[in-house]
Amino acid sequence: MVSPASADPGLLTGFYRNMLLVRRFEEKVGQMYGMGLIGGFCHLYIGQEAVVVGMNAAIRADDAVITSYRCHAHALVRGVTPKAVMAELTGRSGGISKGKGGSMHIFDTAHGFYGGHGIVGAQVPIGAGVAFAQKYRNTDNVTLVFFGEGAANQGQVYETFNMASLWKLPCVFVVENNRYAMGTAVGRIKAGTGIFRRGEAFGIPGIEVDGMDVETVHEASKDVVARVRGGGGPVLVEMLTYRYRGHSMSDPVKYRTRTEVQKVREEQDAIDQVRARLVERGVADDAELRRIDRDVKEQVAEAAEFAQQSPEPDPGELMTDVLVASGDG
Amino acid sequence: MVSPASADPGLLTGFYRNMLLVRRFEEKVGQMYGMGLIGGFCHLYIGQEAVVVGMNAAIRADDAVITSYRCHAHALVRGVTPKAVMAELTGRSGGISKGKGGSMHIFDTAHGFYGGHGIVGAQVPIGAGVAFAQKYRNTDNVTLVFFGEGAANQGQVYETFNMASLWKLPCVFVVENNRYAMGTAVGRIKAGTGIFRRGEAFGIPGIEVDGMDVETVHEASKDVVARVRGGGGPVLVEMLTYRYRGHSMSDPVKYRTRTEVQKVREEQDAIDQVRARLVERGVADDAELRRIDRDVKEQVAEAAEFAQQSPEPDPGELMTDVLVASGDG
Amino acid sequence: MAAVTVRQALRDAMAEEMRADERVFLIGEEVAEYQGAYKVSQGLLEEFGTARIIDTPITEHGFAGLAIGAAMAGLRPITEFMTFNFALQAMDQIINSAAKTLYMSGGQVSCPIVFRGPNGAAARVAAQHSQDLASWFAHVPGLKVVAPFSAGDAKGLLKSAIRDPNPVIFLENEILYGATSDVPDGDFALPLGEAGVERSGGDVTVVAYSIMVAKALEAASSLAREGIEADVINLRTIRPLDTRTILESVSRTGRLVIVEEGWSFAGIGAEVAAAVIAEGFDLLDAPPRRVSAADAPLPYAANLEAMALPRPDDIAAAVRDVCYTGL
Amino acid sequence: MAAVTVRQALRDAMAEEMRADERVFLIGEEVAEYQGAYKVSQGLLEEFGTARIIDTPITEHGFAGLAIGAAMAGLRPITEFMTFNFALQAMDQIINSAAKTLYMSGGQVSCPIVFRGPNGAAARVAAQHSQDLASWFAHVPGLKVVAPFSAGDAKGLLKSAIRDPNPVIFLENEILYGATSDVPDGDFALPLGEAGVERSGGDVTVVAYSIMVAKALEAASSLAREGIEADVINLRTIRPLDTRTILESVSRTGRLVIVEEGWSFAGIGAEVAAAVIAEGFDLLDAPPRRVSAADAPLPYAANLEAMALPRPDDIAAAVRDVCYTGL
Ligand SMILES: Cc1ncc(C[n+]2csc(CCOP(=O)(O)OP(=O)(O)O)c2C)c(N)n1
Ligand SMILES: Cc1ncc(C[n+]2csc(CCOP(=O)(O)OP(=O)(O)O)c2C)c(N)n1
Ligand SMILES: [Mg+2]
Ligand SMILES: [Mg+2]
Repeated sequence: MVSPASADPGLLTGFYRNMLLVRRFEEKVGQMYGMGLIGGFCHLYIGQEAVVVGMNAAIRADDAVITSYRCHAHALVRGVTPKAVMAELTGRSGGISKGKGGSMHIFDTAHGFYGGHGIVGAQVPIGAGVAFAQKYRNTDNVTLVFFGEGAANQGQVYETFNMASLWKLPCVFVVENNRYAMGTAVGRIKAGTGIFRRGEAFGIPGIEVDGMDVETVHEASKDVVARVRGGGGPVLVEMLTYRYRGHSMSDPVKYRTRTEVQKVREEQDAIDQVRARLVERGVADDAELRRIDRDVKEQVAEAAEFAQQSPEPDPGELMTDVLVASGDG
Repeated sequence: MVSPASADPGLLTGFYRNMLLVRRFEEKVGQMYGMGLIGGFCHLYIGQEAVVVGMNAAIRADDAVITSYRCHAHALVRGVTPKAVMAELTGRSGGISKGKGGSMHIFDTAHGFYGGHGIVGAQVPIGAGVAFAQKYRNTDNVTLVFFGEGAANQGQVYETFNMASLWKLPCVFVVENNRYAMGTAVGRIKAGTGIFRRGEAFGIPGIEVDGMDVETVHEASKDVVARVRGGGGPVLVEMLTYRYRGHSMSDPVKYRTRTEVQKVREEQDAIDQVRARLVERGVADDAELRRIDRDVKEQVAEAAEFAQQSPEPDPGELMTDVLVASGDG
Repeated sequence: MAAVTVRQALRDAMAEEMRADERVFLIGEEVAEYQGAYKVSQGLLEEFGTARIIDTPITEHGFAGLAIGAAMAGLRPITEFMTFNFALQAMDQIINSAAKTLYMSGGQVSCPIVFRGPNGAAARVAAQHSQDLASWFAHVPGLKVVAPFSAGDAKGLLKSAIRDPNPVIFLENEILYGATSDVPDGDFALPLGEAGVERSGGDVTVVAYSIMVAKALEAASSLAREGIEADVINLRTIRPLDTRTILESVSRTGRLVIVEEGWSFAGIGAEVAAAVIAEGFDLLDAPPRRVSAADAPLPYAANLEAMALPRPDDIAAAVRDVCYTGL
Repeated sequence: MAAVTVRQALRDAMAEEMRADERVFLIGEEVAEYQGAYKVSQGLLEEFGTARIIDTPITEHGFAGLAIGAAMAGLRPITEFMTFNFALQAMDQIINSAAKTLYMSGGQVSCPIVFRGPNGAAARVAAQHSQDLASWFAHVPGLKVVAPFSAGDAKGLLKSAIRDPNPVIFLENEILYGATSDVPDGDFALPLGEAGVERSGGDVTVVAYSIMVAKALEAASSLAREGIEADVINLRTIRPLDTRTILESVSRTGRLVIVEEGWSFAGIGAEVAAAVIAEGFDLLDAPPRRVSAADAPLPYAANLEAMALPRPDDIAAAVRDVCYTGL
């Protein structure tokens, strides 16, 4: 574990800024959904910010990331602009996918982000395939494959563990255990031990990490990524985290108490923890923190503005991108 | 483990007779396939006899069994007549399924035998469902769910482990590890530990058993079945066995040496082991053994005869059994 | 008669059949404590308890196979897919195990199971959550395929599906869950395999299923203002297909339009058109027209989604076409 | 020109494309050391090594998803299903990931992958190993669907499929693997989307694909003895469907018979019939006839299996029917 002193102050400030960006962005998404500007299924990442921010800091720009429908944050930390993500959510031509995919399906290959997958578990073998390509090309890249603790029961996950282990693929399997799969508390649908141990029988070592502490996430991830990048084969990381909001915007959240949520917010909030450390370590004063908050708010406001101004896709887009015109390939 | 002395002599003779029946039956199937009397995919059980004979002796007539396409032996030990099985293989009206299913799809619900499944792994969740029904009806029955070591990589197996463990279903998962999945040696497509440990992370205890020794199989199975019948939840048993013949009748078997096969035949053959013990323990003399051999040969000859004399199914059968006529249900 | 929502009608059908037959149970994701992702199983856990209302992990392949095994062992599972898109993970068990085992076992092993859940597009849920699987399932012998439109359909057909000794694919529609219509009181069941005539016109036959029946009826009333009176046939059951009712109507109208929410290539429209032509070629005064989804994955953008799915205007235009009034 | 087997032609197509493009690799069960369950990948391991000829565990869902991911990352996987029946386990990945991602990503993420293997019935392998999945795949936008008949088709179409930037479902036929025919020398590729005319008659149009082309040709020669000369069209590509070639023939013959090995309900026959009627109603002198498999799972018994699959006599009877010589 990292001793506070050893942590690079610039890094910590960056963590703070990124986590705040994700949270403010998602809060704005929630508002806009309420205003009817965003439709369909929409899953917010609020509460889990430390996981993606800490892990992303442990990989390189040319590495790859893939996740589920709960994908806004993963796209943002990879470097997709808030405007391009938000306009995708409003279904406008300025969206990263011209508004054709929406909230669950953000992709940006330019930033090594492979989506954005709506079918639970599907990104796991696909992500291993991205890692397969990295190895096939003899690169030293790695792929972070994110999935939920509910998805961790999917059979394709174990088929993938077996192949990834057999072929020593450079992928990190990251279970974001936010304690709920839709309305189902993890204990109700998962038998046996901790999820991080479910790779052992396939020869995949696993670790459990406090996913609410971005520095812990980052330190643990650096070690894991180094091992995987070095050809050590896949590793399974279980990030213990928590989702503050409903599963999606249409979830009334009757399956847990407000106090349960309050307790986590008060005792473990990833952003509060870092804010406190920044002050306590004298890295940033209130003025500096206010400045970051203001910047982030502005960024998000601009994104929201852009996402509403951007025109709907051209009607001609209905029939494009069904197939790649031969030759383009 | 059983000490030879403690073994019931009648039981051992029964084991011998049943294993011999399976082997002679399968040898005859091989001949008839060569003569063109049996078609399609046909998978022989020769070499693995101790597994199904020993396990079947550990369950009751009202329990259930399900397996893959390699199913002739499982049907025979459940009590399906050699005639009904053989006529199914020749595709005649006297077959257990009127010749409509063939070698891979033997079923006999009257004997609690649920097939006979051609898709690798499919019988695993189905078998758990049979166990689910046993529990739903508050019976104390159990279901033996057989599958190969190749099938053990299938995702649906792990989805089933999770549910069976969560719901404490009365099923015994039996991996018949005959060392090859078609042409693939187990080590080439299986990462990690022994298969018997692949249930642990789901809370399913596993054991490894010498599947070439029918008494060992029987003793181990009695304990496992007692635990499962008592409501202890599922158990995973890995039976270490060996297939002497090709994967199916169309397999040239280029992936292993004759000497490898010879060595197992000479040192571990399940039937030779029991024959030796019968004599050594003075349970049966040569005359008795010859009598059993003769009986079994006769039974198989009659089955072969019946399977060739039985007429082809009535053309009208083509369109029956597609749906159950409402009302029949 | 009482006016209830489709959601309520489905719930009542399950509750009544579960009271009448204790072999019947409900299994799926979020069906118990959450009361159903779309609240279709509201109150069932409270009435029937955890032994018969069963929450599963998110493992469609596994729990579909498990339910099939339970059915083969004599129980009567109702298996809910949160949406039918997820049934793609269970397709092998549905086709190779549920649909084929009766035949392979020479009639020994039946599989009395209902697979139900919302099928097709909802609102803005994009390509992976919007597929209409009707033609896929209907292609396969050994399955029955049902697609209710009204609350009466929902209750009457679901009760028959649960009682049916065969595997039945029961395709609901999320947008229709809240729609209200009259349902006869008491033990009301509708036979599988019989279409309903929702409107009698005589100038043209419009065949539709599920939510497309509503679009067809909308189109029919606007066409009526132009003096075109349409028969609107609600298929209710897609397999077995009630060609008799369709042909009877076509014999009077000579003109046929088939409306489906799904893709046209080898779709239900293709089958209905081919079947009518095979049996009623001489009845037709014009080539049948198919109205289907745009031949693309469903887009998220509001304007594109609206264009992608059949609208009443598209149906009206097709009708004018076959009536030549378009010329 | 050299006479080679379909098996050899497929092998050569893969070997040539692998030599030309090192992004191309082969993955599947028993494709490497065993040289393919049906020996289609004979010698490829020796030439290309374990990095490009990859044996997988028996996990279709997983390895299909993995290959799709590799394709999204820019490689060109050829994914072999030992038979397409097993693709049912991988259906979610093929449809929801391979076919839809290009669209959902607004054109960013393409998936240049070939899924290939034997499709449909072999000899006596019964219901779970004999399904023709042509109409299922052809139903879905975002996929191309190819079904070669001759060795030339096999080589020319597979090379084009491997070069195609889209997911291509390549449906082979086990019984045809050993069939021999001429293949042009050199780098021979056939464009996807173009049907071939195997026989020119003029009295009737018979449309078929895969092994049914052989049955159609058999029927055609016996019909010729009766004075009925048939056009026999080999679809080659099922999606996109070459309606132009079909309509051109029908415009001369006025009569259409479609032959498919699969089930008829919402099958390829239904689509071809509906498409021809939509675009060529006035060209037809008789209702198109569909010749398909018996509407049942495929039985094992030799006599029942023979009855279940379309025979030349069934095709000839249908032709006489549409030519009214049956009356
Ligand atoms: C195969 C499949 N089944 C069901 C669903 C519906 N569904 C979407 S998200 C979800 C819960 C997933 O929970 P988890 O894996 O823990 O991820 P989280 O949402 O908590 O991030 C379910 C059941 C789906 N999208 N795909
Ligand atoms: C899903 C699926 N994939 C592939 C096959 C083809 N196949 C039939 S048996 C077999 C090998 C299975 O090996 P194992 O599970 O060890 O059982 P064994 O044959 O040794 O008894 C394969 C690959 C199939 N039937 N189903
Ligand atoms: Mg979760
Ligand atoms: Mg094996």
